[in-house]
Amino acid sequence: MKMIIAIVKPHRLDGVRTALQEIGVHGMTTEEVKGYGRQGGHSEIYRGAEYTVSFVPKVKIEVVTSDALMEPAVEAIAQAAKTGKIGDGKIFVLDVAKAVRVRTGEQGDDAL
Amino acid sequence: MKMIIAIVKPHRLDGVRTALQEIGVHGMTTEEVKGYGRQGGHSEIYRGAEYTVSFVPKVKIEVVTSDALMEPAVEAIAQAAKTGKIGDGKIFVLDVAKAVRVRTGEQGDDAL
Amino acid sequence: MKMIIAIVKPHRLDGVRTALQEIGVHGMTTEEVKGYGRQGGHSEIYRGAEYTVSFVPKVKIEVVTSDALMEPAVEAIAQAAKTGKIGDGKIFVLDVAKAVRVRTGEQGDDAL
Amino acid sequence: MTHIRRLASLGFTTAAAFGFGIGEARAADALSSGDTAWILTATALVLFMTLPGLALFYGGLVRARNVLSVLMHCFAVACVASIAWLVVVYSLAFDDGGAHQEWIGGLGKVFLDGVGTESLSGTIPETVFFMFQMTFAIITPALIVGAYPERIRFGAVVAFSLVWLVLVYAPACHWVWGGGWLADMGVLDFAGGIVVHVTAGVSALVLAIVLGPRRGFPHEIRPPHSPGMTVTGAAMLWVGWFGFNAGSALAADGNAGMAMTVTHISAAVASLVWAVTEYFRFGKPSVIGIVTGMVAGLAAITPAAGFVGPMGAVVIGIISGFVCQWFTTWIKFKIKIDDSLDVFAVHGVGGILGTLLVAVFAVPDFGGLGLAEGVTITDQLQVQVIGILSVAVWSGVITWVIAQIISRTIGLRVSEESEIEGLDIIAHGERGYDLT
Amino acid sequence: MTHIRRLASLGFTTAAAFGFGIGEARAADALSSGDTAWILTATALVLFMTLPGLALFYGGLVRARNVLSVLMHCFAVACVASIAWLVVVYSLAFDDGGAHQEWIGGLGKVFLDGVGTESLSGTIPETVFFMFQMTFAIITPALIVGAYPERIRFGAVVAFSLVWLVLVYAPACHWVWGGGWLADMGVLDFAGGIVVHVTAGVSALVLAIVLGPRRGFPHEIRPPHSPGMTVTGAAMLWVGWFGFNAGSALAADGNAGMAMTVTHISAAVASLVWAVTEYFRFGKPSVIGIVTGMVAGLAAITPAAGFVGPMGAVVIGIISGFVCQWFTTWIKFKIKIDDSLDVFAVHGVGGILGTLLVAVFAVPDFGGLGLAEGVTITDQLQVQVIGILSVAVWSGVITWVIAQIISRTIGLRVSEESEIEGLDIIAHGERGYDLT
Amino acid sequence: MTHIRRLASLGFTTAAAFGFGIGEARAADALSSGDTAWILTATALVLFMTLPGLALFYGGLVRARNVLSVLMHCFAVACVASIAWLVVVYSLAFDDGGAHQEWIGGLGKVFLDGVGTESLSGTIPETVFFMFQMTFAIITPALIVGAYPERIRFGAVVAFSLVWLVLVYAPACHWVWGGGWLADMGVLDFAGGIVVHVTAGVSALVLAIVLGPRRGFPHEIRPPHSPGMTVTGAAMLWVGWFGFNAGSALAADGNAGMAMTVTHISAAVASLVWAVTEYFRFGKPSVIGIVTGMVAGLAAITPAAGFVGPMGAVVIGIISGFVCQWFTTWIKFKIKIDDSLDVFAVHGVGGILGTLLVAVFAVPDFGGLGLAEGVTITDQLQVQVIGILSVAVWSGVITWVIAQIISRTIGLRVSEESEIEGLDIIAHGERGYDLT
Ligand SMILES: Nc1ncnc2c1ncn2[C@@H]1O[C@H](COP(=O)(O)OP(=O)(O)O)[C@@H](O)[C@H]1O
Ligand SMILES: Nc1ncnc2c1ncn2[C@@H]1O[C@H](COP(=O)(O)OP(=O)(O)O)[C@@H](O)[C@H]1O
Ligand SMILES: Nc1ncnc2c1ncn2[C@@H]1O[C@H](COP(=O)(O)OP(=O)(O)O)[C@@H](O)[C@H]1O
Repeated sequence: MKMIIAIVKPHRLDGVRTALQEIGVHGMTTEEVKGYGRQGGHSEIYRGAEYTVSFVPKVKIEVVTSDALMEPAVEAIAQAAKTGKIGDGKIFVLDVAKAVRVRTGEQGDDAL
Repeated sequence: MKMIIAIVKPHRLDGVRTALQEIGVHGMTTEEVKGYGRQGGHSEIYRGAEYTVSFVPKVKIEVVTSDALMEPAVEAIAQAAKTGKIGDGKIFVLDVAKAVRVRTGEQGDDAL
Repeated sequence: MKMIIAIVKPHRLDGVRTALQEIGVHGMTTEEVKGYGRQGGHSEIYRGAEYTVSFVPKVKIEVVTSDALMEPAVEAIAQAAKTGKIGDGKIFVLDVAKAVRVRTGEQGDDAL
Repeated sequence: MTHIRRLASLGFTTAAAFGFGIGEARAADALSSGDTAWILTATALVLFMTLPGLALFYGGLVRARNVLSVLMHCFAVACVASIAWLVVVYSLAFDDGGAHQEWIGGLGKVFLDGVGTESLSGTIPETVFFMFQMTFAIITPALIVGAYPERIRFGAVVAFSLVWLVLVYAPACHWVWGGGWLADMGVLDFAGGIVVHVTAGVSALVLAIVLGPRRGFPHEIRPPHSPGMTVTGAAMLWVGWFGFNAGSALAADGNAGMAMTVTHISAAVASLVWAVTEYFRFGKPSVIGIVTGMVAGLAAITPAAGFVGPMGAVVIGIISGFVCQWFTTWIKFKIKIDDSLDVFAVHGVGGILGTLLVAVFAVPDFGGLGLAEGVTITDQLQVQVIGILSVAVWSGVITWVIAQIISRTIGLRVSEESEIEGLDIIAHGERGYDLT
Repeated sequence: MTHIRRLASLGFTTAAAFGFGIGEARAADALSSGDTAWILTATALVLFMTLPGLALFYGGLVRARNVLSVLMHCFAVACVASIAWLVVVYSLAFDDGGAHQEWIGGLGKVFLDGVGTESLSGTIPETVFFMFQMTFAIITPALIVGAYPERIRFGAVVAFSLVWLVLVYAPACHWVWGGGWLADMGVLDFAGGIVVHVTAGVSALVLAIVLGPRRGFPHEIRPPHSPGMTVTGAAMLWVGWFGFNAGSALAADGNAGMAMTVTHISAAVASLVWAVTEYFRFGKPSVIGIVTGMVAGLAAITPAAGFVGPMGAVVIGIISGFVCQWFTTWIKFKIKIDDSLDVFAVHGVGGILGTLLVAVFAVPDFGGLGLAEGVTITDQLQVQVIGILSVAVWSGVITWVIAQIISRTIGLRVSEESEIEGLDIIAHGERGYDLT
Repeated sequence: MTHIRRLASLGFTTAAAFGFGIGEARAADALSSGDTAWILTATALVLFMTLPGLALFYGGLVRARNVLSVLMHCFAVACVASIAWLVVVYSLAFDDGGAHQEWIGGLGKVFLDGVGTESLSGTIPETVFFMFQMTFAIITPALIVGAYPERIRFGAVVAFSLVWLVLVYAPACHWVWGGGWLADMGVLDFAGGIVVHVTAGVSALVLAIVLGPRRGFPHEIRPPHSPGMTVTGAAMLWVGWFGFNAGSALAADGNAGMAMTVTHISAAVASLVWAVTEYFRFGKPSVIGIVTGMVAGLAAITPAAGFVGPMGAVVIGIISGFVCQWFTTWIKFKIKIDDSLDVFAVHGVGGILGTLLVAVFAVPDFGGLGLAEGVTITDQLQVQVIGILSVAVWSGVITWVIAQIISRTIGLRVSEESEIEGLDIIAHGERGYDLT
């Protein structure tokens, strides 16, 4: 199994969820995070004062999939999250050694 | 070493912490996350209007343990987090290549 | 590629970011988390009442680097985050199987 | 000649109908420092209803990423309305209209021309009357903010409110309170069931239709981001409404006291009725529900406050708590109009209910203070219906026209991407919360 | 015959003791628009104390997942109290009780029967007196909300508050302010040290005992989720308390002015005393602490406000800031009662302190306005002690009985799982914050 | 002899200049319950401006980890100022100074000595005058809180405010309102352009310089953590300012009504001017911007409120909305002083503008109520400039001295680590938000 960690623009979350559902991925966990990257150094203005806001709000999506579903899932996320503008985000894939569904105790791919 | 990532119901957090302590795991990191899964599609009612809330509040617990402690820890979490109702959550286990305790510079199992 | 997960004291975040930038790491993702460890059991006082606050606010920093940059990055974080007092935090390193930059579709080290 | 002096000669019922307390009808030419103290206070209370009351009430009901835009709407509308009031709306509403007095006031009081520190309006300085009435002209377009949050362009809010005040509020206010044709007919509207709630409610509905629903409406809308903020605002509305209704007596007397009493009772009853109904419908009484019931009860008692007694207030509270709740569901889920924060269902319907029920409960047999001599319940009901319908139609038609024009010029609605991103950052460059 | 007229004949001290200003004792039959303006305002201020003042004050002190339930408690209690007041409690408290006047009022004013816009109560309309006193009947049971948050069933809150108002508040209010036996004895309670703070404080303590502590009490409780919300509410309490105490003069005169002055001073002094004590105890003065000191100082000055001078206020502030703080710790950590938001320690103890100290500081030598002729400090102290004890025992016993009955019927406490999950979602189906 | 009686003999202009309404000049010895009702209310309104108004306004502008410290600053300053006012500052400001009356008042009213329920100050009880003026002495040092948040030591806040009230506020207040040398010259300052805004603004600037900027200033500062909190506070400021300015008429009359009217208009105009300017400068009108404009407009109208008409208010609103905005940028980014929440740019500059413009717009030709007989605009302008400069220099120098002394004794600034960690946890042991 693989854990896909995608950091995307917040307003793309709904699109990503739909895209994943379409290819049969029905579970995921999301968090609000603050990202720093090339987009860094955007500024906000308050009372005529420019404030450098180094960290930009992003959403992090974690999805664990079977090995087979990983590629299509990454593909789906990448497409749904893309706006073409800087700060679109990254997708990382990690290996998962074990997965358990708490409610039933099922393990491995069955747990997803 | 292993990183155990458990996504559980928020009100089970205290129970999980106690269970882990009992088997000798004394460190962990938690975050509030929003989960989407089978439980998805629960609804809340405001002014007589039903709103579909796709993402449900969950707590994510990250614990790094020695290889040996991993199985009992997963077991302990699974038991403490279980309510038997849908949405109880998942546990994933990943390999950790390296661990450092910042304060002392200790590495590996000593760092935990 | 490696994912470095560092859990540090919140007020050290800026220092860590600067340290990483100096060694050429320009992207990272941060989250607010609550940690539990040896520092656990600190207490806050309200109206003369002591409340045990088990979970302490921390910042989690996730940085994906090339294999080569990992060691210096861990070193940089460890130094910048260190206050020498309990609760300084931990650094964990995980293997990353794949990385994609959403905007361009670049993969691997180029995506970072 | 101030309008009040003019009105005094019309005798009891009419004067009362104009929102002046009964005691007022004994036209007084001397300043009363007690009455003035109360109306200065009432003015502060009614401003407080909009800022921050209504702003928080509405702000808590939207998504976190639009909270500032809602506060901005309320704030900007308040500023625009204040200036419009000074420039022309006060004059159009309350100055003598001469030949066309039935339809609209004159331009003699533009920029408060001729009004000084010595000018009186009944027993209070005219500036105080001007300020008190101004707070009504502020809150009425601010109520409409509830129809269009989370998707409207900020420029459209400003433009709409400005034009609406001149074309809808000024005439409606003049007809009912400024000595216009509805006043002549003897319509009863103590503190704004028609002038405030019907105009705002109907306009909100029409604007919501023209603007279209939010993305994901009706079921994928995000629930209120901060019910606590909404409750805070609601409580301020309740307190401020004492100024709204008891201030409309324009005196610190028994009429004001009774107006405050029935206002409070209707609010308390409607709140509980809403909560109990929710309990039976969904098993859980909600805090958003109970405060919505409160607003419904307050809107409904508004036209009746100076005319009915405690029993009337209880009945008005029960009916409004129940009927307005039914309408919130009906409008959103049956006829599927995204009047997002239920302006019509709560204010429009509440205002209409009260405007009708006052004809019944003003009668002494039902604990009221009495209709004008020789007027029966049926007579009065007829007048009330005419008042409601004429103002509703006028508000609806003009709102539709203004909305169409704005839609074709500066544009009504933000892009879908902006809607997703949220108006706070898109339109105002700000974020609602940064708790790190 | 309104009670005020009756009282006037009792002469100065007694009238003052009933919470009417000294100036009031010269029984006036004519409406004063100035006095009316002030009491209308004071009514708004005291409602504002509960909604949103107290609601926010308490709401900020609980865990985030229970914030809405606390707001709901305050709001629902306000509605229930308002209706109970109209239906029967006002009459029981202030109507002439005839033969049993010593113990309880009559039923002649049920549903405000016979009270119209012309009815006077001293120099103000009776409706205004009714409304002003109603806001006291609202805040008193709302204060008790602080005893039981985070674990009580919502139905129990509503049932308890309703029954409590009839069985505890109505008689206590009648005894002290409505011409009952304590008034006859000449007890001094300007604005509610006994009627409001002792009743609420003692009942809170008893209810907390019957209900049992929160899970994890005393050390694993979560700290206040939003001290800023608490400070906001506290500030509103302070401002509103001007209406509470200076309004209790029932006139806009020098007595009201002095009442406001001493109220303010006691609050400021007690705040600083609390903060300084915290600084010495823990090294850090906290914002939760300073505002708690404020409430203590306000509670303590309440019975004394119209009787003492600035020096009395300073001393009352110092003592209450210090003693109430000691009690918060003592009750929670020594006798281990989870009176969760310290209602007894702050309001009960504060009210008792002020009720005792007024006997001393009302004396002209200590800057006060004087005791009744021939009454010594010791005499007065005796009466005050009797007042406190009798009301405390009555409140405690009746509260215990009501709590037992509720506990055996609809149930007092939610399940442990619900307590963990939080009352917001469990009892009201809502979430306090969704900032995404 | 109360100061008001003394002043009455000085005739119209001077009396008005002291902040008493024009009507007041006809020295009245009898209590007016109407005037008293209004000033009791105004007192509540002005306290409400500081607590919670200003506290929330400032609290929302800082980083989340410092929000409680800002609330604490405002709260503690309010308490300290209240006590200082009772002990000595009221007496220094308003008691007759005898031989040195030009420079400072006497000590005859220390601890309100000799002031009872019967003491009058014009038509209101002296206690009410004392309380009303006290709320000004509370808000003035509280305004300075905006200069030093996020880095100052709490002890320094308390010490500075206390000493500052005695050494800066008491004399400035005496000079202008207490019959001192500026009053003798006929300076016009209706409600505190000089006494409140110039003193606070200049002191803020000087203190900010001595204290030094926040880490990361100017560009790495975190944006406001909760603009919604700031808007809530701003709205409370607006409402409360009705008490501030219209209360300064010290009567419920036409002067109060006009003062309220021009206050409101200036606020509305300045808000919109600020928003429009932002729109042209940055493409987006912000909610923080619009409410800052509001404060600027209110500060600027304050000295002028009782003297100018609506047209004057419009112009004052336009100028202040524009100029104050320019100054916020200039001070932070050109001369790089971290007057963190723009106290000088908004209050100082606003107060100065209004103090100058009143000389022009008080003239009947520009819609004003008239200067004193024989006084030309140029004459008056000269006096106004002298008033501004003398008070500004005094405020600046004394503030600098106090700051130096504190800096060398208890210390002004927290350590860098504490600054990063945040003052809430470091200085008060509390956390602003725990939403889990
Ligand atoms: N090396 C990295 N490790 C972890 N997260 C990263 C890394 N680089 C970027 N990110 C995350 O991805 C987001 C987008 O990256 P950015 O460089 O701004 O834009 P782009 O991906 O379009 O080049 C960042 O805000 C950050 O959250
Ligand atoms: N494939 C997945 N990857 C990551 N997180 C998941 C995945 N599936 C479920 N989750 C997380 O687990 C939670 C519980 O899952 P859900 O399907 O709702 O219930 P259950 O585990 O009882 O079947 C979800 O809310 C989500 O946070
Ligand atoms: N085994 C672990 N797994 C995951 N996170 C941990 C673990 N142990 C500690 N942490 C995180 O590191 C933080 C610091 O650890 P702690 O034991 O308090 O101090 P120190 O690292 O100085 O010994 C904790 O608050 C927690 O967030």
